[in-house]
Amino acid sequence: MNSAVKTVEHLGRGPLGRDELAALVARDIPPGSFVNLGIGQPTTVADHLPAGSGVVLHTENGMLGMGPAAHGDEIDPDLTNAGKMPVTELPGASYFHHADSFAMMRGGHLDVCVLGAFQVSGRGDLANWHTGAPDAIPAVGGAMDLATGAKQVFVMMTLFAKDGTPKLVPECTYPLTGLACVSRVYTDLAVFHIDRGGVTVVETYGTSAAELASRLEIAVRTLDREP
Amino acid sequence: MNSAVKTVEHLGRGPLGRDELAALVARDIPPGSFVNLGIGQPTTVADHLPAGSGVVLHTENGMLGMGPAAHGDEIDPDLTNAGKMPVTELPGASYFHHADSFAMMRGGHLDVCVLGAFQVSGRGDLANWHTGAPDAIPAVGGAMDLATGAKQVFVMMTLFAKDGTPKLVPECTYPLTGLACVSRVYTDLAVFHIDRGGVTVVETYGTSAAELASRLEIAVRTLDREP
Amino acid sequence: MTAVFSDPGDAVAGIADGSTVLIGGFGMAGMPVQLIDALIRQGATGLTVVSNNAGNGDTGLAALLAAGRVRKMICSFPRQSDSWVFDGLYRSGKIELEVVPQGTLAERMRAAGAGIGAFYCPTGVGTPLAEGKETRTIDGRDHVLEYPIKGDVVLIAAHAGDRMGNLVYRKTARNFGPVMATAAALTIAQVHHVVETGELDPEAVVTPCIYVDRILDLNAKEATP
Amino acid sequence: MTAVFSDPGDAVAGIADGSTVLIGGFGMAGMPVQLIDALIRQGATGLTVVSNNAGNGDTGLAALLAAGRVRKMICSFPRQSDSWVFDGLYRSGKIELEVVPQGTLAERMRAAGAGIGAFYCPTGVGTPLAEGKETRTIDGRDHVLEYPIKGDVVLIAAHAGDRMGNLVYRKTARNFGPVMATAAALTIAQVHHVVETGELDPEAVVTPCIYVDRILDLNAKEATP
Repeated sequence: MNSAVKTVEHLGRGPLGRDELAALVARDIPPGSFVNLGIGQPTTVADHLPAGSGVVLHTENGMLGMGPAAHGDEIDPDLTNAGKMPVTELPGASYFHHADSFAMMRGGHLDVCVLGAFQVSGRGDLANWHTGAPDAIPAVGGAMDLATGAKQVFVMMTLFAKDGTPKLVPECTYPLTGLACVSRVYTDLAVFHIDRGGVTVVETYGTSAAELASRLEIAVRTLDREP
Repeated sequence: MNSAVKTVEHLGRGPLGRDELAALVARDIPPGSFVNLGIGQPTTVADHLPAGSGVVLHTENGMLGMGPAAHGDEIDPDLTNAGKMPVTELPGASYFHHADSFAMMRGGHLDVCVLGAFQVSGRGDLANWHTGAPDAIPAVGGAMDLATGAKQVFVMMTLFAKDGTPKLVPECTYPLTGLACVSRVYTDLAVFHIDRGGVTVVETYGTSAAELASRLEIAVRTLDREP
Repeated sequence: MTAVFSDPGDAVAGIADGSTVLIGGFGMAGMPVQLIDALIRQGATGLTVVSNNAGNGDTGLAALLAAGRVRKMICSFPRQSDSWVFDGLYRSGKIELEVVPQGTLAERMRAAGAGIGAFYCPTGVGTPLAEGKETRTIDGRDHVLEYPIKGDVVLIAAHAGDRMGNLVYRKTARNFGPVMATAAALTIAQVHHVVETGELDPEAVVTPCIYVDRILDLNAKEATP
Repeated sequence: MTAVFSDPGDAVAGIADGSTVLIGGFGMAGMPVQLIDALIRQGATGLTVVSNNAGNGDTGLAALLAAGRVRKMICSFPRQSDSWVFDGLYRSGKIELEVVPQGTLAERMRAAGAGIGAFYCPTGVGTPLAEGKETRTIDGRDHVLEYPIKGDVVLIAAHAGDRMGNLVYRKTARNFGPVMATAAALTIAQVHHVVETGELDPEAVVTPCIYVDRILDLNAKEATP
């Protein structure tokens, strides 16, 4: 885990690119962790886990020990990830049915899950399954189970929406996925930790903590202990 | 199943012996049934199931397709029945853990279980796990799960206790195992069916239905339709 | 006792209008396409279908939906890139939808199969999917009360079965199959091939034969055109 | 990550006084005798032990009871022909006993492992074992409310494990092992032998490695006296 004691401002550069963000999340996953990577951007974290990290990937459709995406002759319609894309199997893998897979999740056995988000609140509430648009077809999949069950929920998202409004908010306005479940938020502009005490800026990229604070509607703390 | 329409009185003989009783129960188990035989006397029913009956035996400690008792070189400490006696495995067997085994039971998937009893009431209440003696160490095992879960519960017992008191009673005085769960009672002197309408004498051995009725404290009906 | 069929029509005979049908699969992996096709030909309608998704492309569950046989879908994730059949029916008000978190969907079917009357589940607390549900705080954590989902019929795809009805699956195509198999009055499984009783490893059987009423042997079908 | 030990003492290090310890086995089948012996030497006391039986003969769980380390037993069937150690302690008031129907015992541990807050169970309704428990009628059937049993430590015996911690069992010695493995903070399994990662069939793994913290390799112990 990142053991920062002082907020680090990376000012001599721009915001994190998508690959850089995935690499940052990968860096913060402890070796040997059991991890579920949500569909979409979180899936790309797998490409940045260092060899020998011992991280074991769980996929909600019934597998531990999932390997990288399958290509060419490796593709097997009976072996897919939660996004229904073909994947591979690593040595030490195991298969189980859906009730067992979600028992594993709900029972608190996964160390980390990484999810995308529409909004995260200052208390760690997560909104990531429904935009609330009246004509949208609701579809939750395993998002609520992951948000509720994993020991730690990391969120990956841009910090601001396309219209410039922050996605780290005092109260989520989109329908909730889970209450007080997010512990870390990885964005293009900063990394935040959330606990009962509130939101802390741990790192910034291409901006200062003070500038960020002025653009957010919630209070954020910085770390100022010397290492 | 026994499709009697008229009570049959076997008067030219004595009560059923233990082996005869086990054979009678075995006769009434429909071919292809999934069956759990309780520890003690019910276990002996297995020896009387006809070859080719297709009856599949379940043992609560995690197996379907249990075979006969193991002897000599067959004995394997990893393969026992609910009474912890060594048994064998038949082709088509499967193993599962305890939660799955009792889900199978509680979920109503077993066709028949056969249990011993201290008392059965006229409503089908069962008392078979505790004598109620103040110094007895309570031990229930899987009796309540079987009584509650199996589609049909058959009881095997002597009709009268050693002191001459009936074990088919208006109300159980021993602590209960399950409510209104017993559908058939096989005894040395008679076979009874129990349903919402009450208790029916289906067969007698070495006694008449009328004589039995005079020795019991509950009302019993006889069948008098012509076949 | 399990019956083995080579004709898909025989395997789905007797499914009544208005039935609740649990259909296995996660996307196309584990989806019992041949059984669904047979159900379309069989004609049962007014069905409630429980499945993780609401059909992909134009085959399998999507074809059943397109045929207008489904009154209501209970699923976790109807909206997908290729769920145009469901999307159209839903937007035109021709189908009812109940969305259930994926793990709760699985657990509610397990409860039906395991004789559990109801269970307190932490998933979904405080979200729109918990609205109207009874809640209880246990050990300082909030839970919602969830009830079993029991089917009249289950259609699943397994890898192989033996003549007694024991089933094994393959990789992530296992998904909902073993749970659904326990949760309905009539369980019908299609398998790529049937082996003789005794050929499956008893330690590796995933669905014990007690849960399986009918097997459709796809290999036999191919062998006898 | 799973640690593999060859010394039983290392495998049970750190178990605290007053812990709730779930111990596998149905009678002697699946009982982790070497781990229990190591726990006796380790010295933890004031334990609550959850196990189907309350010890057989003088070895295994019976030896732990005889050593006076157990404050309370939670089990389904303490009274057996060879349970003299428990019987003596119970009759002399030296041990507390909670009797739980066997399937409810298994399901309460499954609930602990599966994050279920409580469940309504039909078993035991109207019997002395339901006294004082909350009840509810669901679909015309009475149920009692049952809560999870969570352990601090689990001791189980499996047949083999790989270096990552995946486990397979053998025949009816499987019994409570896979359920207990999910239900505690620290899961310790003894196995007859450890194989290299990749040697177990992923379709036949019964306890996935995520549930296993420590493995005692009995084969290694024999090889290095």
